[in-house]
Amino acid sequence: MDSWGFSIAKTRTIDIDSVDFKVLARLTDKVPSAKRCIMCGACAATCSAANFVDFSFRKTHLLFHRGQFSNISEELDKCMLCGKCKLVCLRGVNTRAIIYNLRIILNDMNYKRIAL
Amino acid sequence: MKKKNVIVIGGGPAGIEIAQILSNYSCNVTLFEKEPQVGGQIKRIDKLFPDFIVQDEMMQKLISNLEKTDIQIHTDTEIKDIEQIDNIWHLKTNKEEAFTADAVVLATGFKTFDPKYKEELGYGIYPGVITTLEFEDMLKAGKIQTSAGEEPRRIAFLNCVGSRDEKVGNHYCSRVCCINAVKQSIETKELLPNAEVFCFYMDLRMSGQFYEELYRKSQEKHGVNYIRGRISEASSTFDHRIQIKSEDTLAGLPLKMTVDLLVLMIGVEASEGTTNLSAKAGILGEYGFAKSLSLHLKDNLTKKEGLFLAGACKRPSTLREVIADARAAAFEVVNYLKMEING
Amino acid sequence: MPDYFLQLSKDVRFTEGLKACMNCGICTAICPAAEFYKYDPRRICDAVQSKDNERIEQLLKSDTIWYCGQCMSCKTRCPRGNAPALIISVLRKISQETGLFAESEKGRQQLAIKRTIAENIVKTGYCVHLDHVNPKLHPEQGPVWEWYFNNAQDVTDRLGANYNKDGPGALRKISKENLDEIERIFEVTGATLLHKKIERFSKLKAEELKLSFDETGTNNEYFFHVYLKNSDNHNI
Amino acid sequence: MMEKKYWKDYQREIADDDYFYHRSCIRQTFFPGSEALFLKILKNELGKNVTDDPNLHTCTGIGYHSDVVPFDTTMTIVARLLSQMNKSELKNFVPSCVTTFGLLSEVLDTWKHFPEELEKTRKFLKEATGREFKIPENVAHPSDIIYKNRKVLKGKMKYQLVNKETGNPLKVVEHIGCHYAKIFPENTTGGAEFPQVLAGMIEAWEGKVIDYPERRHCCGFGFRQYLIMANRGYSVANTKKKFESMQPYEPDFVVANCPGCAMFMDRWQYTIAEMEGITYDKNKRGIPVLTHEEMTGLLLGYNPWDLGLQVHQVQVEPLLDKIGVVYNPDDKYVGKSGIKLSEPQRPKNI
Repeated sequence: MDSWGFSIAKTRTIDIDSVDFKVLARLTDKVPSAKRCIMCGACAATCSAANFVDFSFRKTHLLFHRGQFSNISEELDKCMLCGKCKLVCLRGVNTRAIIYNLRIILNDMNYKRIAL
Repeated sequence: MKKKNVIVIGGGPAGIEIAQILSNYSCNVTLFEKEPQVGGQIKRIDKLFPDFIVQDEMMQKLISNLEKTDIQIHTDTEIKDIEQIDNIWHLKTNKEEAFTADAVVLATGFKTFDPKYKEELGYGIYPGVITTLEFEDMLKAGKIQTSAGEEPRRIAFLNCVGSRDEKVGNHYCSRVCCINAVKQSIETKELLPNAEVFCFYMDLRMSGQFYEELYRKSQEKHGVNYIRGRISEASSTFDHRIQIKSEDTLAGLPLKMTVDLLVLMIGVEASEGTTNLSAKAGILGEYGFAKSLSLHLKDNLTKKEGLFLAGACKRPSTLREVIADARAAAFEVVNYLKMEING
Repeated sequence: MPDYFLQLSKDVRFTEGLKACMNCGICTAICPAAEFYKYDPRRICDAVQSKDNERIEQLLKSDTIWYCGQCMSCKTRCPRGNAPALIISVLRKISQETGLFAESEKGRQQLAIKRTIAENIVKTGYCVHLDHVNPKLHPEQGPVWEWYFNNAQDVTDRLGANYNKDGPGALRKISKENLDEIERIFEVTGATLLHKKIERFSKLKAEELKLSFDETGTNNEYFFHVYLKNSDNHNI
Repeated sequence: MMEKKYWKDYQREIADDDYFYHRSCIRQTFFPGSEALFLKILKNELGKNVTDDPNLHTCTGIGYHSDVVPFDTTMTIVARLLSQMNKSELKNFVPSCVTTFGLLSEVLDTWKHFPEELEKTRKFLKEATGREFKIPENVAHPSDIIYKNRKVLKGKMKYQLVNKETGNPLKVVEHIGCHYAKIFPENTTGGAEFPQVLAGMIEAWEGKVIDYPERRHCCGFGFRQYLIMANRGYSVANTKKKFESMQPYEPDFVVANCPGCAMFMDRWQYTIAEMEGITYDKNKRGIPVLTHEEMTGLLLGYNPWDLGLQVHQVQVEPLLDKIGVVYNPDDKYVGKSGIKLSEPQRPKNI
């Protein structure tokens, strides 16, 4: 690669064809209200952790729905499980339960978490 | 007193409803319909949003009301010309017949956008790309299948085809597509529980009664996926499926997938009859629709005395709005001609 | 802080390129840059139409505006008739005029483009000419190119060119009279001034980064730095 | 109300004769034989009048799109080119380069919608050079002119886009070049989505056009994304995406409208093969990429080594054999001097 001075760029596109939707089903079986989420962002707006670190629960949740698992564990470690997001959700989504279950699901799938 | 003559142009839900009401008053009502039968474009729909009432049954009620009257119905007849001379309206048909009336109701309705103008979406080029009406035909037949006769594994609905699009000259929202996509996605999941359904939207305009609830039900009960983003192009893959590309604007990432059917939620445009007669009568509004005198208080009146508007000839409207509007227009006609109800 | 939005608005390409964006993402969907860089033309439009001066300044300082490949695919599709690629051109212009381009890795590359393409135009009348495509700087051109480059006179003669000679034909020498007119146009229309700015801000950045900087040429630390450096954080 | 049109039926106006030719930096550099051939076709095959003026120069397109040439400068440089055309009293500008074609469209559109920009340009040009200029009557790309005359040329052709062995049409990938159609679809033949300019030639000459998913995707040049070595990963990745998409269709060759696209789609196949060992044809020799002039010239029976096919990295002989083109392998690496030059090194993987 050194002699070329560059390497071939990798795609960032979400390819739905390569997504395993069974993983999403695991979440929605445990937390059916996750299906109702309309990604409005009220959760991210009220998030206590987001005051201090760059974290959006909305985006993390969305990426999980789209099968993009690679950075979710690290993102979820920013959550303090305070539950404010659950209080404000206009669709009654159990956001706190989603976070809790995502950690279990991703751990089972061997997506590594950075130790706190 | 001599009976007044009223002409209703257009035999869709608006025309049928207003003609039927007016026939109860002291006037002769004549209804013109360019197709062989009355009923209008709604006939192609299987079930109506948001309550899944069977369209056919609902329309049969309207039509049977009409059949009880002494209205003269001219089917296969298109009004080509309209002109007002000394308070009398003179109309000419495609059969070169002439009619006169004291009042005319324009109920000429809409047409759907021709998606061939959006070549990048591949309609008319790839058989896997179909319109919401063609999809409705499948729902009516109770069987959703690809052009190869196979059961689709994945279906995408794309909103705003021909609406909110400067490139085709339509800046406006067509109002009915968002909820119709929700309806059709639910019906899809009822027929094909294992199919994956994706709905692409820019804004989901769930403004009518029970719309938001239906949207929620589609997610909760049926697992319909919603992606905020407008599909930029559709192309055929090697195995004749359809590759679509959009941005997932809520993730801020480009997104692509392959589907078996891409259903285009084609928008609403003024019908040719609406544009042609509005122009001839001098009441042409924006985008070829007919222009009412005032949106809020005189929405069934025009700047021409004795010329009234009913239904979707003014703007994209839902069926519920069209029928209510026809009833309101009837009231205006009765008022104008100072008619009394038949004894 | 200068009023960046005002500066942008003075360029006709900006008024052509941005009417009102409704954030549909149709541009990003097919953008070659969005697929391979952390780039999203929709968000550029959103940031710029917010008229938020701080957000615009952030853009002018960032790698983001330098990711676009100017293919113009966005213009074809936009349902509002916008052209994000044109907005990018104007943002890049302002970034260079204000010196903010030197604050980002991708922006700093402008020096290398100025020292190659811009100088090629004034010195030779070509943006790119056979003699400019040195196989050493272009390994991806492959061995046939190297063969062609080394046998340029004989091969181009066979292909009907007029390589570096007077008169008409491919690869001809552009006459001094023509080059003088190009140079005067560059002076009158602001290109020369832009080039001076690129040089001046690059020199300051080179000092800050403690890299050697020659006033001309392509054989100095700073040139190689901007030409070769890829921090590989442009994707995620 | 805006008039709606089906793009596939859209035909633009292409001038019939009296062309003023403007050469392309990239085409001259990488495909000088293509430019020479185009002029030969116009003069010898079609009997047209064309001027090849030595007093022209770059349109600055690459500099403009890599942001080292301001728009005012580009407009004034374009004005100078037009002023030079006015001297020869011609009105039909024919730019060899697709980016020049796009840039000229952009400049003319700007002048039309912003008359103050036109006045400013006139002032600049006058001040810098004392020149004045007139707007051209017609701007057409060489491929437009070939497209317009495709039926006449077919009558003169020695070969067709047909596999000599099987009698089947050759499968051709056409690549239009973003700046040909995407900026101003109304300046093209058939619009931006299914442009007819190359497809029309291929079909008229008995070939089959491949419609593959990434047909409209950019080759990846990206101006600064190639000019700077550190950025080339973007450029090659886009070409890779196209080739991955076209591979299952087994194209016999690619024909490109734009000189840059032709060069990149040729060179990046080499780079991908050498970096990752990947090629996109069954025989691992790569898919030949031709300029539109080269395709026309081959079918007309010109010697492939006079057209410049030896300066392609992806070797073209398999294609020549399919079409049945008669060629002398020993003549390939011979220059004008008649001496056989030493052959280029062979790559490892392609």
